[in-house]
Amino acid sequence: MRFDKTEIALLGVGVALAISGLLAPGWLIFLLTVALAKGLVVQGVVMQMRAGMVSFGQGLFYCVGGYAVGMGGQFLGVSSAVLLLVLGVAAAAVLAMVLGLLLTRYREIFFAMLSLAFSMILYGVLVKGQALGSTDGFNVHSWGLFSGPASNPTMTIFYLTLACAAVVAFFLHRYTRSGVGVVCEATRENEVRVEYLGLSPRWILYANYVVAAVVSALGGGLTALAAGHVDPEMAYWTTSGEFVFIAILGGTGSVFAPFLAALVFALVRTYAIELVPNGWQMILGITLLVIIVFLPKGLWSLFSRKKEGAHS
Amino acid sequence: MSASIILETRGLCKTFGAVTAAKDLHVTIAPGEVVGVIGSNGAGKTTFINMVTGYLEPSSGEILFNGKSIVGTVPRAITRMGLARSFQVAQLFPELSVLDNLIIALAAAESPRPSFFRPLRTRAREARADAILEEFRLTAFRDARVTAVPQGARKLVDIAMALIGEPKMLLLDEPTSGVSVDEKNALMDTVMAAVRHHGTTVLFVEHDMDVVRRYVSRILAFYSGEIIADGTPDHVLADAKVRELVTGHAADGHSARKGASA
Amino acid sequence: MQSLFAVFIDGAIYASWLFLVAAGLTVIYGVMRILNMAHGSFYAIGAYSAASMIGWYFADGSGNAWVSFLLLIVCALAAGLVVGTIIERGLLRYMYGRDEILMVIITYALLLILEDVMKIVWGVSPYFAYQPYTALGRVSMMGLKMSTYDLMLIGVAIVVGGALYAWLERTTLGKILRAVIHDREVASAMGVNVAKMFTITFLVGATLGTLAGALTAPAISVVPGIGVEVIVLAFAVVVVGGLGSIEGAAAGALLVGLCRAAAVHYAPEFELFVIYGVMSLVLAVRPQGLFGRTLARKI
Amino acid sequence: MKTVSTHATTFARRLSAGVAALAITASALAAGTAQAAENGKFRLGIVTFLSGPAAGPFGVPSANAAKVVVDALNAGKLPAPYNTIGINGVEIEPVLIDEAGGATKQVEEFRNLVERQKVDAVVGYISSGDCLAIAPVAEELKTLTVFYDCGTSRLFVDNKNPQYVFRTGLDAAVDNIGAVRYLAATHPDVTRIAGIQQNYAWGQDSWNDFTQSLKQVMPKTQMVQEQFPKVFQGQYGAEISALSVARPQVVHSSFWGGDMEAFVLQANARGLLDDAIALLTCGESAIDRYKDQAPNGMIIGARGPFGAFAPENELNTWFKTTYSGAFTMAPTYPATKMAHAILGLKYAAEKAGAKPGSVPASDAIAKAFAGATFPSVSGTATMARANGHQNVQEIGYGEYVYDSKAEKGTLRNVKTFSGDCVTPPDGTTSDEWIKADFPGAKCN
Repeated sequence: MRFDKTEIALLGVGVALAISGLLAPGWLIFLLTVALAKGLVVQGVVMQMRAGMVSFGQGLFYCVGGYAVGMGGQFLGVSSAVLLLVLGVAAAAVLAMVLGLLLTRYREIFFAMLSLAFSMILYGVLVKGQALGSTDGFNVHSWGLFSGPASNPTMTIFYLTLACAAVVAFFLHRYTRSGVGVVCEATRENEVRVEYLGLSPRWILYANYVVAAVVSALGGGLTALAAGHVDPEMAYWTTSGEFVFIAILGGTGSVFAPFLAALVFALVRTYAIELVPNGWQMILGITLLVIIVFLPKGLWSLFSRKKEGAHS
Repeated sequence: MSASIILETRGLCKTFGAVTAAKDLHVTIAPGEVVGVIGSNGAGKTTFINMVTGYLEPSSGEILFNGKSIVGTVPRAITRMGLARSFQVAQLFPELSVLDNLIIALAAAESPRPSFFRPLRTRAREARADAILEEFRLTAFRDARVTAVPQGARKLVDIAMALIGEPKMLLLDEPTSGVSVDEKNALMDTVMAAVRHHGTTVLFVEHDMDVVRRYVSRILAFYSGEIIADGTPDHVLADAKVRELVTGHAADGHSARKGASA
Repeated sequence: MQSLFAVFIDGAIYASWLFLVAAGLTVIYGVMRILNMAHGSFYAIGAYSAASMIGWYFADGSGNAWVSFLLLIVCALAAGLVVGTIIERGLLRYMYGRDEILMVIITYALLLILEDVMKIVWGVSPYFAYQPYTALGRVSMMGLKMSTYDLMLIGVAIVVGGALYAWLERTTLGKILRAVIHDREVASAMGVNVAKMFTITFLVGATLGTLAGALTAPAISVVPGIGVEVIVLAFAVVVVGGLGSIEGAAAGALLVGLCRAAAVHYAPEFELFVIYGVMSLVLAVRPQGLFGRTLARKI
Repeated sequence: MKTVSTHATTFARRLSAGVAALAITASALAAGTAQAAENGKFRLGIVTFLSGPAAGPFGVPSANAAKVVVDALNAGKLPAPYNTIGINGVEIEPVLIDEAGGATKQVEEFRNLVERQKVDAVVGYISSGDCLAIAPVAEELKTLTVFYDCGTSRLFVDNKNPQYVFRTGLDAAVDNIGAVRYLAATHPDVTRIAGIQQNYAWGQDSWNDFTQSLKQVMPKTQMVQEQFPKVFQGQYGAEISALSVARPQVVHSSFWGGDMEAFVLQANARGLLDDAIALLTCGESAIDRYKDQAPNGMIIGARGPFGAFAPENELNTWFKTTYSGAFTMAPTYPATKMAHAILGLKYAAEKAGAKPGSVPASDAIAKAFAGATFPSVSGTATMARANGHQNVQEIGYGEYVYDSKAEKGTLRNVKTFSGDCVTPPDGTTSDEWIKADFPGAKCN
């Protein structure tokens, strides 16, 4: 296997983060962990954006991943973080395979609204589920990497998340250049042409939907392990809205973008809450508008501007 | 079924509400033929192509390709059976480069299920794409985004993508529309050279009678959803009805319109 | 029997409210292709301004219910025109022509900003503007006591719906707008000032939003966050009815309203799912919504 | 890829620059926070809703109360025994955080409070979901954390052996056991009961506790209708019709905030409350706002001896006067609860045995807090459950009466039930205790 520049950079950033994990204060490590985990969920949103589909319901898979982790510990007594994550990913894959059959028939606003509706239905089910604590949710049982409990959960989950993020980023970087990845973009550009090349746009979108669901569920599972708590809010539409927000913030230009955007989002929000506890939503809104107006391709265009210029 | 028919339509009809776009069309085309389709705007030419390639379902009638009925078959399956088409307005991937457009077509021709991991752009595909670019004299636009490429080149890319799957039959929908007068022949020469190279059966819709006369062995004249003449170019173009309804007014009106837009 | 009657009357009242909330959303989408997330903020701004106005009018403890009702409407119009103008002229017009989904996100940013702006203007304490609601009293029907104000909402919804329909179908401006809805480019080529049409549409849509809020304010306690709660509801109604269609919004509101009332009376445990259930079912059968148009792509 | 060597060098340079930048940022962020912490003040994190629907009725009164109390403590102006400066002689520096945004975000913000803001203790949390999520993190970070309002019965079930987590508010089961006892004492003959709850954990749990207790205390009652509208729905037309059709004598509701006010307004306007008595477990929080829009005789509670139910004592008189002076309205129960929690923390910190003028260690405060009995704006509180981490106090209910001359809502027929009458003993969950018909309850 040969590695390109992005892949080498990926390794570099991963190592840098791993080292800074030894130096950084606890709050920053936690913030990084959650940002990376949420970045994974956002990767799922971005994958679909590349195919021209904007999901306002990616919280569905975020929530499924999280609840699988919570329920696996609660009801099945699983204490291995890895196994719990696998559980979440499998559950999301099965759900996406079913929902994808219907959802891939829709485009644009209709896809957005219908994905939102499904997420809200899960929210409703969980709110009804008193055995699962309804809106209060429940705490994730103590866990360890392969068996619990971990001696230092904060650091364990940080390195686990970092590893997952790096592996997924590597895969996604390849994926965007693979047959399915490029045809996704082609489908966004011109579905009729894809059909007349003898390919099925629906199959492509379906495959992409399922992969995106899996990636997002992994992010949800990692968030649940890190925060130690799951609740139905994970499936609420505003949570999905936040993921779309971060996706737009980063742009679709690189596998780094969603992670970077998730980190910037978390930092902006936490400092906004601290400095302007009554106006942090406004600060987020203005940030988003500024990005859309001045960096329509997201934060990532700050890094790739030179290359863009050379192209055109 | 005789082996000397590649495409046959029987009693093909299509109505859109009160409008009849195709009325009882009977067409048979033999392998290797180059057929021109003429007719004024709204005569039903594109509707005919759309039905044959599965984009529109006929209201009634039968379509046979290589003796097999293809009514109700989706476009991608028809493409895979070896019946490809180009479009009046080039259907490309505008934000991607010309090279990527071709590479996607090359990969699609290889397999209907692309890979999740292996890169789409391989050395082999790049080399083949470069050969195609050369064949169609598009090398200058290799890395340009489609949106930055002139109309004529876009039409060529569109046709090249249709040809990449090595179809048995190719339907060209106004290959020279939107192309300036002096480029038309060059474009058609390039296309026809490529087609002859593969021995492909061709049916093309064209407004310019000079272009039609130059390449085809047979003409179908459409008027108001019906075929009013079918035969050799000399025969059809001399037909009184065709002169009155198709070539007379339409040709004048058409060239006037082209002039304005060019 | 009584509960069946209750289902119909409750359903009709709720549907009227849903229609008022959704009408502005669908008008803006129909003409401008903007699914306006900030519509909920317009609703909340309408409610807050109306509540302030009613509070001021009744400050000395006396006042006429009908005058206050008129005040609500005047207040809604004023708030809608002011906020609509600021947002359309100040921001949105620079964004026209962008991707439909991006417009959703732009209006989402607006929603976040407006939430805090409202907090700065009105604070977080609840506003009560009950006078118009209670002063109109109640009527008894089949042993069920209904609020006159609620019943009046049905009338208001019919008037607003009728007026919108007549405006689009019967007036010259309406015809021009329908031309824009049908094909923006052609309309523009024919000399229609599309930008002006957009401004007019946005103001109408924003005013419908503030009107819905103002008319709701007397029956509720106006608190932060009420706008966020109605957006998804309005979206669901509009999507069920068919994006951009007034008749669709009416049909969607009626369908959702009746289903919800039936659930409350006969199966309260399913109330939470009614709206999304109806939406998923309708879209599964008719992907473009009840009155939506499908646009076949020309190739 | 053709000019690999030159590309690779610039690329390597950029990569190493990026890595360096990252490391610098991380250490700068770390350094910046260390500085904030070393100012010698008692840094107190205060977390409550500043945005969203819970801000108006709960969050802002709580934040206001925190401000009044902290300012007065720093000035040493509170009545005895709280008349010493700040906490243990150290000036208090409050850090206010918005509770909105969900449990994951709150865990993140809690860690920021502790590790970046270096707070010495945290007082806060209204949402039960937030409390459940925060409790294990507080234990992990060994940060003294006082939950002032959230009511979930699961708090100390999930977290069996609390060290640093305390709750000065009462368990939500207390609200509904108290409500049933009040009903049995004042309306022993009612049989037809209906309920309307917000469809989320709080509403579901409340209704569950209420109906279970009712079965024990008033076995003749039957539930004629139950409604679970979506939280923050605001309009209850259909629900009120459904309730009216069922002809209940009592309508129980755990609604709060705007939903509660809207429900009372609509139900009253439509005559439901002419025929049925409303019983609102959180009703006191809007006592100044109902005016004549709520019927006289409506039963309201304050989730403990807080707000209008707080007893007369020197501390409470001071609090009411100061709060009313600053915010032109009497403190409602969330405000009293916040003041109560801060006083509890001060009490424990000063019993921790640290040198006056120094910030006591969390362990010492926790040790002193466990099982403590402290005087408060709400009377006397005893940390008597969950190994001394859960407050036990009496709960009061009363009837709302509008005094039209003074244009003010007041209470009549107030009855209080002692803590031991309504609180399950350690070792039993509230659910088990209710089903076993309250073994060991000592009622006055």
